[in-house]
Amino acid sequence: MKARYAALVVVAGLLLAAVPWLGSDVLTQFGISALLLAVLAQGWNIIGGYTGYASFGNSVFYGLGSYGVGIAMVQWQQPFAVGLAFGVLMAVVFAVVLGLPVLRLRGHYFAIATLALAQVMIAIVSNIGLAGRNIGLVLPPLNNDPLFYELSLGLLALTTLCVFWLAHSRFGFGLIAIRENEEGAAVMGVNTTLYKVMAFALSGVFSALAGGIHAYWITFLDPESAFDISLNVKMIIMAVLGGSGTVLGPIVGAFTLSALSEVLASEITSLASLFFGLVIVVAVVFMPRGLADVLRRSRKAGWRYFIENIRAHRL
Amino acid sequence: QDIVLGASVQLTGPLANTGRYYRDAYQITVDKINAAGGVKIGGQAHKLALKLYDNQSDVNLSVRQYTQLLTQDKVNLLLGPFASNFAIADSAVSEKYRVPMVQGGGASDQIFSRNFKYIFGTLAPASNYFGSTIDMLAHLKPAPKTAALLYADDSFDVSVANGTRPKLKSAGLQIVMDERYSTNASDFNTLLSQIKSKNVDVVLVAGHETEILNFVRQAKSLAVAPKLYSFTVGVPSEDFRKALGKDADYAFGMTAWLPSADLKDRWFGDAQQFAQAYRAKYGYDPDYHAASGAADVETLVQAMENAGSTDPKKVRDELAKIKFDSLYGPIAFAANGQIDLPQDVVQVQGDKLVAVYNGKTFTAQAKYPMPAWGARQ
Amino acid sequence: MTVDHMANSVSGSMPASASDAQGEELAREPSIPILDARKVTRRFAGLLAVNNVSFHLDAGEILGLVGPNGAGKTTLINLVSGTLFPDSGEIVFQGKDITRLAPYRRARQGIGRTFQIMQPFPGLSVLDNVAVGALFGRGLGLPGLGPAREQARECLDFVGLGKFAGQRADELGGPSRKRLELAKALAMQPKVLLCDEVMSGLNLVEIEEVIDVIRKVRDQGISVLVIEHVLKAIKDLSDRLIVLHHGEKIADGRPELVLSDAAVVQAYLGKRRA
Amino acid sequence: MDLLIQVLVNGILLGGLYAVMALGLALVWGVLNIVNLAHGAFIMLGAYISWHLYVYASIDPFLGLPITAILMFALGYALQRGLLNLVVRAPMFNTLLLTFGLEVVLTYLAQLAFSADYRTINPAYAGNSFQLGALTIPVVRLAAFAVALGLTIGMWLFLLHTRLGRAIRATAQNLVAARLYGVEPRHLYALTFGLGLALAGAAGGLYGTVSQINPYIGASLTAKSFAISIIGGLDNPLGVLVGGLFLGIVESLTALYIGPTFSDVASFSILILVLIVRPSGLLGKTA
Amino acid sequence: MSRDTTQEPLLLVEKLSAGYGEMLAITDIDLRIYRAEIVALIGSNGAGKSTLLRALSRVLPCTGRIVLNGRELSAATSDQVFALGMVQVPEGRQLFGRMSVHDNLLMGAYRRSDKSAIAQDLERIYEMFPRLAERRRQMAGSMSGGEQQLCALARALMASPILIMVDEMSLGLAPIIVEQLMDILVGIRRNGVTVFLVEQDIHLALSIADRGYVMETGRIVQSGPARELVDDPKVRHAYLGT
Ligand SMILES: Nc1ncnc2c1ncn2[C@@H]1O[C@H](COP(=O)(O)OP(=O)(O)OP(=O)(O)O)[C@@H](O)[C@H]1O
Ligand SMILES: Nc1ncnc2c1ncn2[C@@H]1O[C@H](COP(=O)(O)OP(=O)(O)OP(=O)(O)O)[C@@H](O)[C@H]1O
Ligand SMILES: [Mg+2]
Ligand SMILES: [Mg+2]
Repeated sequence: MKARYAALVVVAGLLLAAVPWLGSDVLTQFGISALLLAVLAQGWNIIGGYTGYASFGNSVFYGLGSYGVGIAMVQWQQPFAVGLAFGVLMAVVFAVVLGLPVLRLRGHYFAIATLALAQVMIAIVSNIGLAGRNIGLVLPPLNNDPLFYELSLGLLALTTLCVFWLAHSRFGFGLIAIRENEEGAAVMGVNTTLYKVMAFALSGVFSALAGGIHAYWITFLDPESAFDISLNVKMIIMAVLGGSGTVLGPIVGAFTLSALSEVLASEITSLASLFFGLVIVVAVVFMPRGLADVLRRSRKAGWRYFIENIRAHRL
Repeated sequence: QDIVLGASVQLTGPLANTGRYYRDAYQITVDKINAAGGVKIGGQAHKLALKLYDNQSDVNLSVRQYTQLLTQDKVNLLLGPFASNFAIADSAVSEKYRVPMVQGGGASDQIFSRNFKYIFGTLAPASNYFGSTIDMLAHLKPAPKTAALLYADDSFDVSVANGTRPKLKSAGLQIVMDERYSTNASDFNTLLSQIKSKNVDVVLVAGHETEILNFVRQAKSLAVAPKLYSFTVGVPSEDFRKALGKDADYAFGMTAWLPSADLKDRWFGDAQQFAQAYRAKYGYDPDYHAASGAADVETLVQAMENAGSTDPKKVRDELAKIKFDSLYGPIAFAANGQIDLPQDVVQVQGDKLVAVYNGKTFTAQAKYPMPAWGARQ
Repeated sequence: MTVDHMANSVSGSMPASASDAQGEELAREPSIPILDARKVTRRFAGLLAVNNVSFHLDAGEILGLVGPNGAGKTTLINLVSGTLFPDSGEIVFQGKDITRLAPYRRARQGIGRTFQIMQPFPGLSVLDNVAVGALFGRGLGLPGLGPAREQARECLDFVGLGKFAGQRADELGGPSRKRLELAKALAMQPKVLLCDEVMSGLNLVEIEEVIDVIRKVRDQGISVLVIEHVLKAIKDLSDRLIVLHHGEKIADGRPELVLSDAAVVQAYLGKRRA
Repeated sequence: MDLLIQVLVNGILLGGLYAVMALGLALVWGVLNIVNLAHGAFIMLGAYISWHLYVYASIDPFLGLPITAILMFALGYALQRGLLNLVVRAPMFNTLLLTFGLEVVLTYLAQLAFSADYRTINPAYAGNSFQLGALTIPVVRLAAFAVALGLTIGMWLFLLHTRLGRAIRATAQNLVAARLYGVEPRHLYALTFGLGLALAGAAGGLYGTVSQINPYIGASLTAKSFAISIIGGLDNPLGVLVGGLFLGIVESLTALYIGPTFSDVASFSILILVLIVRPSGLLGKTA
Repeated sequence: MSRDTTQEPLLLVEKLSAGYGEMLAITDIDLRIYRAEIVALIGSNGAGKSTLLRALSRVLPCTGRIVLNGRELSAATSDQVFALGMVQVPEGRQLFGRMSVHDNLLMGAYRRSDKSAIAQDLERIYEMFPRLAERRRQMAGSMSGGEQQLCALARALMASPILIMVDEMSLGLAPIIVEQLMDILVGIRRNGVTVFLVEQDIHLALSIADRGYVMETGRIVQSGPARELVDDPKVRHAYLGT
């Protein structure tokens, strides 16, 4: 069973890797953005799903990663890799310096504080000359979508491996304990502050890498799009819809939603957002525990699974 | 076989309000050209078709949609989206696939400073938006002495401000306020109070329509009435007058386009007829966005006919040296791909939009200075 | 030294018999206490929840802590385990001052506790609840999940929760949760175990079982502080008993003596029970 | 000096409006523990209702407020009863997502129904002002401020000192206990959400009299409302008033002394500071 | 106190079953409680006592028949049951943690409308529980465990119940307080209130109860007058450890 599962994952990975050579340009492009979103969802999963801290600040990491690449490549004429490293460095510094105070907040308060951080970042970066102020930076274009695709896929694999390790390690167990009961975890020896900051930084690193790749790919960034809060909402939705706190859930969620919104956007073009909204509403009502849970449990219960869900969660 | 023009515009999302001008202008122009027999290439007439996506005001989505237009839908040529940041991002796609894009939605300098070969713009350069307005100031009595320059902190408006500043100085006006504000700001009370307390004569605002509506309403409620205020956007549109009602009176603005019968055109006859046809079809008046969008379609068609081919490269070369009269004005692109058009100064007078100054002379009496709010009839 | 503490901590109106109870103290063999709280005080918005209390816990001792409701017992445990910090006074563990140490570091040094208002990890299985203790407990805990779960299972069997190992913690009934608290703390392999009312809600038979468990714990060399309102348990279990009242320590000594003290009877036991 | 005072007054009047905007959000959040991401969209809806009442039925926007509020109450009641109640016991994120979905749907429908045109509620007196020495006081803002004050205090009295208000708070804190003590939670949740939307509706009506409206104003209003609720604290409607005033003043002063682009930096930095120093807000009770 | 079996029972329960998810925690419970009785329910950890009380209060779905004071309750909702005067002090206290003690007590009177009577009752309760009077402004959730238990009991009394069901009354209370509470229960019974008491301290429970039921793994296995139960060897063995 375990072996079959692993084999399945490997085959899926290989198939994914072959997309730029088998599929069309559009599919590759769609793939890049879906993969990067999956990285974001998976990164969010670390702090949100495993640690239970609903971060709205992951788009800040994403933005820092983008600007790392943007500033390094445009202002300093450095190669892409240096930009990525710079972005990651900024993300880690940010996670530690701001994570320390902000991670003392719980629940919605943490969510709002990180939301505010994202707002502040937009405002601050809009006033920094090096970052091109509000006007943004225009990067040199590199027309190599397959490269971007494979980079994104590699990053997703790396992120997922990290989450897989979390799910089976002492560190991850500590995070889960924090999620379930922070005070209880602290008196049982979990260094909650350190663990939370590490989780925050880890999720920040992946988000920053995603941001860096995206910036180079899209060749243009400005504060509004780099620190876009709706992107953060999107990653949460994807993680939760797929099943947060599970290894594959966020990926499933990201792919499903990306595909859905892509199909909607090209098929019923101007009704797309309406349907997107409706799908979210319906999904939340019928599968509040995410797609991963549906896959796991609906096989036995069939359609009654959905009814049971409503019964269990309604007032 | 049909010739397909592709575009991704904002039909939903925060930019939908302006995005629709492009959708409607593209459509009406395509229809008109088809009614007139289509595009004539090599003696053969081809029908024109439009493939349009809604980018939901999302830049990333628009990039993907342009890619899809080129790689899957295999459209022949591209029309642009609205707004400078979209044009910046999307121009990379047209450049990559070497298919020309003619766009009338972005005027920021950044779009044209990348040495791209396949992007052409029909909006007048941002830096010159206030040019004719400042020209006009010299001819007003009593002559204004001080000016306030307010601008939103986005690419386009910063370009406007950078172009306006030296012009104000050389016109001998003292700039007593030079303030950048956040895009989508809704509260202008502090700025207005400063304007009042410094008793500024001329207020020039480069921003977005939502901000300008709020600006005018709050100016009234704080009883702030400089001798003149002028706005980069909004004033020419019917929407603006509708939203503000009487309070729109006296507002100055500018437009690179007016629906005048003087702008002759091969398909619509002239700009006035275009405006009438547009209004009849969509129920609202076109403004320069719409005219610019219509001109984009005409420009592509003209270039194809000149090239005698739909081959993107050939069309591109024709675009670079094109010269013809459209309903929007004479079309010709500078080396960087951007058009240069003079701006007419317009003013809301009563419930009408009046063109008052065309860059050289007054075409109508300017209502100046603006009376105090309490003293209006 | 101990006597000095006493004299300081007790207000002038200290009943005579309570002093007798302390006299008992003197007879004890002097040894370095594993845990020593010195003149700790904690306020909540004007309310003195713990007022200048000193007490110590010797290695291998079972110390009972009783007092009326709201006397400050739980607060005292919170101060020792680090979930609250004292306003003044100090807490010394194994000769080291831990007054300002973060809770997790105290846990690693060997202080384990249970919560009166239970604090399980609700979404985890009963087994994993306990495994957290094994993973992160004294020292640095166990390195791997496997061994930790093994140890957790032992602890569950020890407290009699073995059959619930796979169940979610929030599906346990009240008394089982108390045992879970105990198992979680034990899995940390603490040197000092602080038990806050682990027997309330159990019937006499079950209380016997838990008393047994705690005795066995002590036999492993762990010192235990027991807060309990179940008198039988306190009497049977504690080597020594201290009584808090209005945040102050009013008695400290052998259980029989303390429980017959007039002040204790009046404040805590009531006439019928005395 | 005159300028400073004028700017301060502007800030205070703005703050009143901010307070009403946030009131409904804070109520629904603090009491039902539902973070309503669609709050701004509901304000937008309220604004449109007021606009329609004004344009098509010539009902003065201030007189129209109760009508708007009642309609929004009904909508809120139905939404909670029919939809949100289905998920309130699911993990916290679900309500967040659900309301996000609602926001998307509402915004879209609003664009469909009302078009993306900018609207203003512009009665004859809308721009009027009066002089108080060197101060200019805009009439509508003053009125909006007064309504805000009234609503906030009314809300405060209701929640803290009435039987129903107490039951609403109780239900939020302990559902099981509330049911054991005679509360019908489905009804009460719906009532509370209805109240939240009624407040949002009223806020929308007021907003429309001082600002332009379009289908997309929602998101930024939600963000503002968040900040205000937190700065003031969720425990107490008076806190929301304080939060609103505070934010209004800070934004105005920042615009004056540092620059208009910095008012967001200032307000959100303050939000973060408040959160870190006093997580339960300026007036909130510290646990 | 002898009971009159010809009298109509205040609470009649027949074939009551309830559970969580798939699993039934109580099955086919039958019981009768008469006016102004004190009835004790005893049973070991996990026997289903709390489940029974939850089912009676209708916060847990169940099957079977419940009749209170002649009213069929099988289709009633929890708020209706409460309004009819059947009130419980739930396991785990379930206070409104972030509300003041005072507000908690007022919530007890949620279904009562006579303001002056409520005020009078409040006075009485504060006299009965001086600690609560002293702490009336404190957040209920920040009180000590025992104080919370008092508050929970006081809240139930504020409802002026006809039948009060107390789950684990003595839990976490100092002996002196337990003593007072027993007096209070006996006192309210004297005023005609019926008491259904779940209690682990069996000596205590049976010392004030008229009758008792014994539960084991979801079923009633024994019932009878309290004195007989105390002396019953099986009960003694299972619960008293003798
Ligand atoms: N966070 C707090 N805020 C305010 N008062 C508090 C807080 N925590 C405890 N108290 C008060 O401090 C006093 C001591 O509480 P503590 O919980 O230590 O009592 P206890 O001795 O454990 O009582 P019990 O036997 O009832 O558990 C109580 O009166 C309680 O109300
Ligand atoms: N919320 C719940 N979800 C699932 N199972 C539960 C839940 N609450 C109780 N149970 C199970 O139902 C059975 C009866 O529990 P109940 O709490 O009614 O027992 P009790 O007699 O009150 O025991 P205690 O002395 O532990 O309070 C137990 O096996 C328990 O594990
Ligand atoms: Mg206690
Ligand atoms: Mg129970």
